[in-house]
Amino acid sequence: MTQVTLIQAINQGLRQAMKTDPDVVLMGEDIGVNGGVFRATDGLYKEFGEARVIDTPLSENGIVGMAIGMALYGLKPVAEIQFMDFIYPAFDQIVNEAAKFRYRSGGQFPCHVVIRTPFGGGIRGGLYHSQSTEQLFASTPGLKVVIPSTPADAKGLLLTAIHDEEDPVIFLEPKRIYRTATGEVPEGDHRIPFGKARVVKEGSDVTVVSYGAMVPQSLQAVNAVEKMGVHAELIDLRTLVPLDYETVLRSVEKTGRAVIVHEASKFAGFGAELSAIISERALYHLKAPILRIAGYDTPFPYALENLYLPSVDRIARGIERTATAT
Amino acid sequence: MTQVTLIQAINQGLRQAMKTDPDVVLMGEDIGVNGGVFRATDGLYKEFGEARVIDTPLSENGIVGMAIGMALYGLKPVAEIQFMDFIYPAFDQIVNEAAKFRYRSGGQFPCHVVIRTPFGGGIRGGLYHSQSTEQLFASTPGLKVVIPSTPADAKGLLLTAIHDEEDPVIFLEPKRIYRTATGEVPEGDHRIPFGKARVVKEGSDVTVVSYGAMVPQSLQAVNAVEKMGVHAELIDLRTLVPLDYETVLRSVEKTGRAVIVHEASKFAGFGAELSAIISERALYHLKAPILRIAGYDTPFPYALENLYLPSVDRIARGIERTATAT
Amino acid sequence: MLRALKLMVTGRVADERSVNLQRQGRIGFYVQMDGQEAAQVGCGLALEPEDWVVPAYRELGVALARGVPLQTLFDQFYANSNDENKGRQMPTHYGYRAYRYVTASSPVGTQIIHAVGLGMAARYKGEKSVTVPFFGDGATSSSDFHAGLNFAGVYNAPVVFFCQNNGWAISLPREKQTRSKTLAGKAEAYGIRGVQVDGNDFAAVYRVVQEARERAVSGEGPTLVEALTYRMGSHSTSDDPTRYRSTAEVASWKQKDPIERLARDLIARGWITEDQFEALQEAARAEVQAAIQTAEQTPPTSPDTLFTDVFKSNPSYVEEQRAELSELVREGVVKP
Amino acid sequence: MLRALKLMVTGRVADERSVNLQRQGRIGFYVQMDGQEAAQVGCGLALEPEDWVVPAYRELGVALARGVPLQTLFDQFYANSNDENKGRQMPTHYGYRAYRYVTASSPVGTQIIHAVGLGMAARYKGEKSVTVPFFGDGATSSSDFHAGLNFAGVYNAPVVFFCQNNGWAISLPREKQTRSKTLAGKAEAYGIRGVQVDGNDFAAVYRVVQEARERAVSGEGPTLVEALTYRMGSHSTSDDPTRYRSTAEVASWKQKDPIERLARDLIARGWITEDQFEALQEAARAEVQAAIQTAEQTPPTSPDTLFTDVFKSNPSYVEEQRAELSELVREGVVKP
Ligand SMILES: Cc1ncc(C[n+]2csc(CCOP(=O)(O)OP(=O)(O)O)c2C)c(N)n1
Ligand SMILES: Cc1ncc(C[n+]2csc(CCOP(=O)(O)OP(=O)(O)O)c2C)c(N)n1
Ligand SMILES: [Mg+2]
Ligand SMILES: [Mg+2]
Repeated sequence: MTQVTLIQAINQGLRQAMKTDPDVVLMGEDIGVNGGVFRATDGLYKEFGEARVIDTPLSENGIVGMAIGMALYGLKPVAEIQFMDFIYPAFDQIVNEAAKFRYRSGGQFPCHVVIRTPFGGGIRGGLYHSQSTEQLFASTPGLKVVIPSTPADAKGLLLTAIHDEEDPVIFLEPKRIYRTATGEVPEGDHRIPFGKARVVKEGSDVTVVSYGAMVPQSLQAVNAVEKMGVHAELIDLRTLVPLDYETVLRSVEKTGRAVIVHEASKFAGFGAELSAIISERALYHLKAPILRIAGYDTPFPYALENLYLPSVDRIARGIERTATAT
Repeated sequence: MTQVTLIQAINQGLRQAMKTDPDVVLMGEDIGVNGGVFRATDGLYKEFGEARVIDTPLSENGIVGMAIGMALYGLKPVAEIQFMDFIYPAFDQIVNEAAKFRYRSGGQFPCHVVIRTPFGGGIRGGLYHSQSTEQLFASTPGLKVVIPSTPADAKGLLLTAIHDEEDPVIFLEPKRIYRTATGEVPEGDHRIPFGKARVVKEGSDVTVVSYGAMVPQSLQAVNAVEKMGVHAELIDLRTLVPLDYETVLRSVEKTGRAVIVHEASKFAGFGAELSAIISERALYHLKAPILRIAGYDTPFPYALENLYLPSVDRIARGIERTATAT
Repeated sequence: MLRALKLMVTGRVADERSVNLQRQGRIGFYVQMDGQEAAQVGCGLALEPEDWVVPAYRELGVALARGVPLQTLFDQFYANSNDENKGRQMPTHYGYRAYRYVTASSPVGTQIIHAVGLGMAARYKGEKSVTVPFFGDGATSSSDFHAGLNFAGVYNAPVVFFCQNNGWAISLPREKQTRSKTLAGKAEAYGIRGVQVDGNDFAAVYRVVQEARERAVSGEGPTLVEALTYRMGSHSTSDDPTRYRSTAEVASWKQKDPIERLARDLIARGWITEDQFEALQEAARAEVQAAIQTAEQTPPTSPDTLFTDVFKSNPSYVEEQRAELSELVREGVVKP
Repeated sequence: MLRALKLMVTGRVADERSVNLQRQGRIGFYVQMDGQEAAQVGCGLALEPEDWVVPAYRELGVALARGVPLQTLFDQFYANSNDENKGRQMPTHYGYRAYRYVTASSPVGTQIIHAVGLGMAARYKGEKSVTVPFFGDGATSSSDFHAGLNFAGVYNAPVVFFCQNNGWAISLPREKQTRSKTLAGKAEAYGIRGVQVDGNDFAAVYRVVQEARERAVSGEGPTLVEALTYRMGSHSTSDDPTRYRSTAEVASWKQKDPIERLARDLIARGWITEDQFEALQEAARAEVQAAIQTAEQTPPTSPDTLFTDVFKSNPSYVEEQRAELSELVREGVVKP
């Protein structure tokens, strides 16, 4: 095993899947000759050819709709949307078609498409290259939603999405840590099951629940408060759907306190579901109000993104206050 | 004042707005000669002509995009999407354009479009004529989201949306009660401010929060449990954004118990935000876990919609259990 | 030809009965093809079993031409426990994998781009087949029409786009849907072939589709077929067409009824007699009646199916809801 | 013509400097128009002050032709406190109501349909103006292109669709974007007029747009103009074009540089001298340098603007967040 970055892990995962199964095909804008604007598909066009690495016209509904058609046939298409901010022209195809095909056909037409897209801020991308709108997909029955935060998880979850799941998967890649998150990644056919959260660090005073680029950010905060004597347990959800709320509840039952961290806007964001499920199922364990640390309820800014995004210090302060609230 | 139905109240509201202000124009599929598939625009084409009541081609992104263009100029377009289930082709225009125009232009280009659409189940409409996906819009900063449950509110909120608000408004009409909700509606220019919930019925034992077609449903349930000695307070939110959480919190501080009722799917639905905000801000008042009564986490069914939708009995049972939980 | 006539007649009778069943509250919302039988059966019969059909909600004639049994269809209209689509959708929104007939949805146009993906997948797997999306004049304004034709052009996909221009998209006449001279002409914007055909002429439709199919299969590219026809009935059972179109217009198209036309033609050629045509109609009525009876006697969809097919397997919290509902049903709190 | 040359040169210089500023980390992501100056300035100058411009992200030449001051633009690139768009977007995503120049977004194509609504609104209010959406070859595949041209046809909207076909949509060449012979030809699918023009010929573009403008204003309908040009630089500062296109191709277009072409032409006609052309470039450099200096000396966007313009006025809970952030900034927990 060698140290690779998150984006390299994705690239390895795609290559691995294509080698294993000829039914895996890729499509998206600039993914062919150019290898993707983030290089997720680097080298694959050359290796697998244009029938399997399909450069598409500028049409996200076209990309996803074509992928759905291929999935109806029985292929395993993996579509790339260049930025999550540009996924909305395909929204109808995703929520009305992909999410509902298995259901509406009584199981006759499963719709196994994997839709990969880079998301999140922190790259000075402004309003349209920074969005985190995972709640739109997580709240739609019929879609699975995956968000890795390490290279190993990225590859493992991606291979599970492609090989084991037979349902539409929205695979969100935290682009801010594409190159900064590095780590060892198992060679070959490495898979991580959906619905199993990862306890990043154990602790007894307060539970911190997060995902994506906010996981390393939260870990820094957890390490910072440790110096102040606060022992926080950090959970990386890995998949929002299916949600491993058991791991979250087990932790909160132990700590009695919960902090939720995501960079998406707070109001009606995914943190709301986490907060609701915790209070509904562990009310009598709660020693303090649950705290949601999130992006503010504004569109994503450009000049001021550092204020908008939960910073390590903002998270640390929230953890510390929640841990000590009486 | 005469008794009118909810759909008639909408029609009156539109007529009133068009009479008051020549800048109000309507657009949508079948809204002209046909008067809308639910007759919301009945008679308006004849009265105001085709320059102001615009029948459009079958393109929701076209409808909303054209409305946005008119709003950028300074008109007050009111677009109809025939069913909420068909709003997604316009999703990009709504969340990336309408919601962000004021922000991205530093206030130079406000985007005052009103988008009306019938939503919700209970009409045997199946998967694609029944959806409630208000959380998609409520979770998008920059959009206001309105859901009336009575004819008077429908007209009053609509006129406020058109005349007073200068931001994009998603105006969701509970079609199940289009013709069954009747009531007196003030003549002329009747307005109801956004962000003021309505206490439908006062009570001291448990707070029930709802909106749209679930309000009359919940009221029946509240009346039913009253016979069992449970006094529930019923709140109709009227607008999800801006949310009048103060009224909700005040009630929960009094009752110590909360039940949230909506017909949208439960997981990451709008009820999650309500539950989160209540537990976060009134934790020490809570005598029992908050209960969310909602549609199940499946696509909307056809044959089994009566099982999917919260029934009066299901709501009553939930209220009663929450009121008596110890 | 005789087979075509039989299918068209069966479809007409099934439609008429279904509209009545809806009026009587025995089935839900219904969409009839009334007037479009030649276009649908003509296209359907020109296809091979290995071809894929990706329909909209009005394609009864295509389903019959593919061989889907009447009983199967009425089980769907009744959303009973034999419905292979498990009672999940309103009548006329069905699909059957065995017939390579994809389950339809209501959103207009979405299937057009699916067809391109399906066609490309079939080609990738070495199949010699075409994929045929069905859609109306209104659907040509949709985003997925634009993407579908554009992608098909770029990838030279083995697809025959079959547009039934029935003059109306609910209340919007074709001329107000788009200012293009013809719909077939839109093909050029995507560098593909476009053909207009009299959609009420069974044989003409059959020929045009067969030719387009051959071209597609042999790699000569996709075709957009515009079949000129007319929706003689209402848009759906929720629609009142007298609000937006003249009875004169309807009457003039009644003269061009595709079934009458084919029957007259066959009688003139001596392939069938007037009596045989009568008998054929009678047989269709009996067949439809039998299917209705069986469908009505079949038990309804089971409550538990609410939770199947959301995913291959459900997350734990969805299973909890399933258990909750079972309890509610058991205790009589909710009634199916 | 001289004015045109001056604008084109100023634009080129501003672009070159901005790309360097980005490389030095002094401004963010930048998109240059390099090579498209004649198309942009030609179209921009053919419009009247009462016309509306609805740009994409690459329209520096249009902004300059509309009269937007260089200083205003550099204030946006620096997202400083003088930026009228309040530092909300990356460089080149700007707009100025005073110039009837709508604030651009990144999503490709969305503005095309806005233009139709704007044009119809202006007509409804009795204005004699046109609205001009700007977009690239890639955008012709977008849903809003399809809706925009279709709606414009149906409503005969006073719009001139200005497509700069610069050969590439990031790494996808025009031939793989769509199989249609020309982009102008797509107009026919919507029953409107389409014209192709040499986009590197300032005068030709000017004439074609002026004519299209007149037709639109006088009710003769919309036009789709395809200006054939070339993106000589990278797609954006994040792009490396050597991965997907040949240096020979770029070199051949270098020969057709629109600024050189116009300058040579004016010199040949004796309207300016070689020295004057030099001086003009020198002046542009000085002007750009001054704008940069001022922009750099202007204070940054104030933290409090994070919360303005979400709505006309904020819900209480957003105001609470604003207060929270003020506190965090005051206490040094977060730094702008
Ligand atoms: C995306 C979408 N928008 C609106 C509707 C409502 N609707 C149902 S059918 C229809 C008209 C379709 O016309 P056309 O494509 O010509 O097909 P036809 O019904 O005539 O067969 C409309 C507007 C819908 N189903 N989907
Ligand atoms: C909806 C959408 N999809 C993808 C992108 C990413 N993207 C930005 S520019 C671009 C290519 C645009 O090409 P074209 O329309 O020809 O304009 P040009 O950049 O050549 O001026 C792409 C794919 C985007 N901005 N918006
Ligand atoms: Mg039609
Ligand atoms: Mg281009």
